[in-house]
Amino acid sequence: MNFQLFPPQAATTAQESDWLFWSLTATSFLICVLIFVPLGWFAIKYRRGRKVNRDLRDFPSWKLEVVWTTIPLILMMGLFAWSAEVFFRMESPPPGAIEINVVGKQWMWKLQHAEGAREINELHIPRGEAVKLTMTSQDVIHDFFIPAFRMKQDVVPGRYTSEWFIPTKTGRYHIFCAQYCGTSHAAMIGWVYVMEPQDYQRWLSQGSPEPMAAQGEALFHSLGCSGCHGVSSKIHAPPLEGIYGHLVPLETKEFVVADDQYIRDCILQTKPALVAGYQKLMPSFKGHISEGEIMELIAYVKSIANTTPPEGFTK
Amino acid sequence: MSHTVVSLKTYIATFVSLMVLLIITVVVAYVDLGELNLAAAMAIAVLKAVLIILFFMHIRYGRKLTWVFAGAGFFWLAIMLIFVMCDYATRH
Amino acid sequence: MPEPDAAHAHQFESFEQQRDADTTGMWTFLATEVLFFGGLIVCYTFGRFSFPAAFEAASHHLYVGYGGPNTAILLCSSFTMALAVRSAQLGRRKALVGFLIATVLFGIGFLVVKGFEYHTDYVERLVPKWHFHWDGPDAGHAELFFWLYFVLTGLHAVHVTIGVVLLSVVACLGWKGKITAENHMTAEISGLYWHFVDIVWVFLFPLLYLIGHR
Amino acid sequence: MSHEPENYLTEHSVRSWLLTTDHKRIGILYLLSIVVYFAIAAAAAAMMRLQLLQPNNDLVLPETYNKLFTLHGVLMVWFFLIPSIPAVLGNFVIPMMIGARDVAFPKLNLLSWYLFNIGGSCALYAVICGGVDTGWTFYTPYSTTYANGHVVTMIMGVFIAGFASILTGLNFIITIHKMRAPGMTWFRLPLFIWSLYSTSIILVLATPVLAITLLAIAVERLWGVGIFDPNLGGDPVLFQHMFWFYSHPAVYIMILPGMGVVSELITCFSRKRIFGYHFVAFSSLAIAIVGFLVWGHHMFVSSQSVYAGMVFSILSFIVAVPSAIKVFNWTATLYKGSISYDTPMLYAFGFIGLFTIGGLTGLFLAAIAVDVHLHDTYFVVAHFHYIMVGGMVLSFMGGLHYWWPKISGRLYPEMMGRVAAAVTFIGFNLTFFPQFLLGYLGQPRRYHAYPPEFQVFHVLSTAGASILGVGYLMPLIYFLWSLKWGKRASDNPWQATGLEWQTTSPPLRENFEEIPIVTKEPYDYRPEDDPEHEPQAQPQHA
Ligand code: HEA
Ligand code: HEA
Ligand code: HEC
Ligand code: CUA
Ligand SMILES: [Cu+2]
Repeated sequence: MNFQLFPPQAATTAQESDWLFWSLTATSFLICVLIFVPLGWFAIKYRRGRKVNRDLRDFPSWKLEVVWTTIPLILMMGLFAWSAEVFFRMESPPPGAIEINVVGKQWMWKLQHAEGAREINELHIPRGEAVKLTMTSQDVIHDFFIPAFRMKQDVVPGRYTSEWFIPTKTGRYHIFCAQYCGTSHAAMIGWVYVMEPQDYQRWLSQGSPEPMAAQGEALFHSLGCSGCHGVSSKIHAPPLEGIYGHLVPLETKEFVVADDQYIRDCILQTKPALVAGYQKLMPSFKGHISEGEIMELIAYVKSIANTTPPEGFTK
Repeated sequence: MSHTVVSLKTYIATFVSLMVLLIITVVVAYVDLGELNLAAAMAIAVLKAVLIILFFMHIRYGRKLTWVFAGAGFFWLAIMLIFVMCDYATRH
Repeated sequence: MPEPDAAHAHQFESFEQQRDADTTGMWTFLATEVLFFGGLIVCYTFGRFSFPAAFEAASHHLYVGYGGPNTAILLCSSFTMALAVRSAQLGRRKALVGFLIATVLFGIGFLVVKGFEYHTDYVERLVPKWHFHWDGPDAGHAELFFWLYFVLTGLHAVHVTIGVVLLSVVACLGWKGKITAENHMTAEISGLYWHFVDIVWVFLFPLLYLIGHR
Repeated sequence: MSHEPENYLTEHSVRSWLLTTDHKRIGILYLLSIVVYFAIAAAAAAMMRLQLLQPNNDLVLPETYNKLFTLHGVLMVWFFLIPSIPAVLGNFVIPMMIGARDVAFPKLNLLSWYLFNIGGSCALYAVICGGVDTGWTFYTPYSTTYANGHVVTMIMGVFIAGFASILTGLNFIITIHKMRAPGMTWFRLPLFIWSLYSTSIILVLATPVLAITLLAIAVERLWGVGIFDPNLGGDPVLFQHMFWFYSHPAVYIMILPGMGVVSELITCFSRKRIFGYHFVAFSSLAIAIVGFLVWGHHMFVSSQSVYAGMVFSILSFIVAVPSAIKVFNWTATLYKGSISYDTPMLYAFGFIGLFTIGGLTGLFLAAIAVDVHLHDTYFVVAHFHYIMVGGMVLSFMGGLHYWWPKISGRLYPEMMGRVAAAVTFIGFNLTFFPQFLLGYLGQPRRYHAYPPEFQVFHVLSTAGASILGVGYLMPLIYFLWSLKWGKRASDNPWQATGLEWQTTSPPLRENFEEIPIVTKEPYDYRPEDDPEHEPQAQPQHA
């Protein structure tokens, strides 16, 4: 039986989170002392039958009330500010992070690196580099939890959520599903392998997989997207070159940013309104396409974000 | 609770105002005011509700306590609406 | 132990106290009702905010020709209800019963109109899941609108039905002379309930029927 | 019992109990019901703890484990803890404390008990038919689309029990407003009344939202249309908002009454006026109101917006202030008191200690960045057991011991009481303290199996649970024993000031021969010359 008292600390977030955690512990300990010591002292000193001075006149009660209302309040605002600051950073991934897609389903994790490598219930990442996970679920809500990184985020169906971290120590760490998701919730676990960057590169190129965008491009043709969105198409459909990350005008005179969620909503036809100037021609691919394939298509659309539509397109 | 008997006139006035407001709200709905349509519709609905509560339900003649009780439900509903919608409005 | 006299229940000291307790109790109950419907209103607001186009388009399929007159009917019923309470306060037995019956009839009228409307909705294939067809974009969210429409109006109709039964009972009591100028709490309290049901509709009408016409 | 003066227990027929509208009898009926639900839920806890003895134990199937914690959570929350102090002790003592003959609506009170048990039967029926495995939180889309079992039946049970809660809350609010004896002004109310008044506000304003939310789930599950399922265009996070809009305030339903009891106990057993009466009274109201604004702290990692998360985080810190005020005032009350260590007081001490720890760990969870790590781990489990078991259950036990002489007319065996309190305290800490460490290590909740390195803490926890179980069983036995063999209680065995102690033990059918007239504030104890005290009221014709 091996025994651990504290979890390993293997990411920058873990350090920040722990600082806060232990400061909270210290504060709490102090508060406990401040309360329990007088409590115990009074309890003993003023126990019944003991002859002590019980005269209570001139007790500055309201001053005390003010003191023990404001001091905790100030203390708590401090703790809040600190934790909010840390949280804000936890929620803002740096640009240029390694992108990995995660699909949760009852009861396994399917992951795919932008470079194309796929894994199940395992995550290989390099030490010292920022990694960003884009996650969705195929069925119920799950939660991708890595205790060694002090990091978790719900994985919600119908939506992309993300988490990011910079691993600091090589090794093998737990992945848990931390949102109850049914019978084998406890079996929806896995391992993160933090590797030296060069080992990671070697690992990535094993079996030389195609990058996600390339796989997405293949899908773009095989699913028939190119039949409408391609240059030679006779159907009046918008070109997808250069839309990713830009504003798209809708028929409701509003604009939306073409992000992952938007493209997903287009493919499944759950988006709120048509693109301005186009008809409702695009079929819904709901049920004909998996979450992983949608992510590949998105990777493709993203990969052509900096290109312009070929000649012949009128937008 | 007071047992004030409210005069017929008050009741009739209230009723007539309610009917007029009903007509206004329908008419306004067919005029394009952009975002204001919703605001107008809700403002009129609130006005109607207030009239009913004040006169038909005798709050106007009741005690402060009854005011509080009548207001509490709506106040808490507002809390729920505002906080939930703040979440949706500030996503991304 | 003092024998409780007939006028007020044993736990109270006076009739005045009982009357106060009853009315305040009713108001408290109505506060719970506000939040009961309120939960659905939050769902509605979420939908309206997130999928405005679909909701407006869907709302367009409801007939103001049903909803408008029905609002008028309920407002009339509130008016007669208020007059019924007034008659009770003044001890006018016949007027009380008359106004109560009028209120009940308005209530039934509302339900009948609602019934026809539901039928129309069915014919036009607007019933989510069982009988639904949608041509415009975003059928899923339009279906959500109709889901909310049926749940909200359905719950409201249940409340109207309860009110109709309640007021019929009160009318009987009034007829038997159980409601007097001194003791008109039953009428007053059922009146509060009825007005509340009316208020709910006052909000439902614009939210459901009037958002898609511009 | 013919030689005894007639009291509320005199009549014996089953009919007289089942059709009673006497608030005291309804309190007892509630007591009997919740003991049954508690026993079932505790048995489920025992099974869970045994399963967790080993990392990959196969004592129960995974499905069964999931059904066990759902059963445990649902019964403990809605069928034990929420009605515990309010519906049992509150029903029993509120009218007496404020000098009334009964609650404002005795028939609704009885109806509430029936609804409660119909709801409970529904829930148990769902369990007998095969159980429900959603967890007490019923998260969508799992509960609406994927879960096995009789979710709708279970939901209906909770739905119906919700109406029982609403009726109780409504009754208390009106009773406290309208039924006070002459002279019983707001600031002469015992603090127990203030806390239950605040609790009732929550019961009345939050429960309807739970009801409608559950109804929406039922509709969605039965007919596959709804607003919470992303596949149907809805949003599961909306469900979480609506659920927690109820359920966070509901956790204050599960602590405010306990705080009220402790305020009574601390003053009585230190024979001192409460320190800072107004602060303690208003902090209850503050908790009830601000408590409505923090629900999103259960959703920090649910994908709600970052800004919403921050707002909910800061409000969660703020809501701790009124709790802090209470703890400090209780401590100050002891100063220069004349403290005795009867069983109720031991429980009150236990409450203060464990509630403080539970509350402070709540602040860890409210610190949004730390919650990212701790959310849905055993840290949360430990947090809420510290408050709910260490806080509320201990104060319920304290209150039950305190009022037992009044309720039954008998004294419980004092020595046994003290031993049981100590056993409970020790067992409790052994059960739940290791869970904080487990949670920090990363052990997620709702896991029937876990990595071997967590085992030590789980074994400690199970060992603690068996001690804790003994701590619960002892009072059960000696309370029953005392009904027949206990010493007869005098009218006021604790020399307390409250009005409930100025009638006979057990009380008369309508509580008082004559409605008392209240002449002073509560808690006029005299520590200098104990056990002197001034009762709160004079009889009318004294
Ligand atoms: C009776 C029940 C009860 C009570 C009273 C509380 C009280 C509090 N709770 Fe708790 N909580 C639960 C029951 C309760 N909770 C339950 C059941 C869950 C899990 C639900 C589930 O998912 O199944 C939960 C979960 C929960 C979470 C979500 C965790 C997660 O899932 O990620 C959070 C996060 O903020 C939280 C915070 C708090 C806070 C800040 C308080 C505060 O009110 C505490 C205030 C008290 C104190 C702070 C102590 C006394 C004060 C002092 C001694 C003064 C000195 C203090 C300072 C100077 C700071 N609770
Ligand atoms: C009022 C509230 C209340 C109370 C009193 C308790 C009491 C207890 N709870 Fe409960 N608990 C909850 C409310 C409560 N719980 C809630 C809301 C959840 C969340 C559910 C969810 O996730 O949906 C939860 C979840 C929960 C879990 C987490 C399950 C999981 O996530 O996998 C655990 C695990 O240890 C646990 C343990 C206990 C124990 C040991 C007790 C003890 O106090 C019980 C002690 C009693 C006995 C042990 C039985 C009698 C004793 C014997 C018969 C002697 C023999 C016993 C042994 C040999 C063990 N509870
Ligand atoms: C039958 C023709 C057709 C097919 C097949 C088709 N689309 Fe479309 N698509 C359209 C039309 C027409 C529009 C513009 C109207 C609208 O908004 O729906 C559109 C819009 C889009 C948009 C939004 C473009 C913008 O400018 O905002 C994206 C992204 C998109 N489609 C991606 C895809 C993908 C990926 C596939 C394949 C899986 C696909 N489409 C298949 C016709 C089609
Ligand atoms: Cu997936 Cu729990
Ligand atoms: Cu909470």
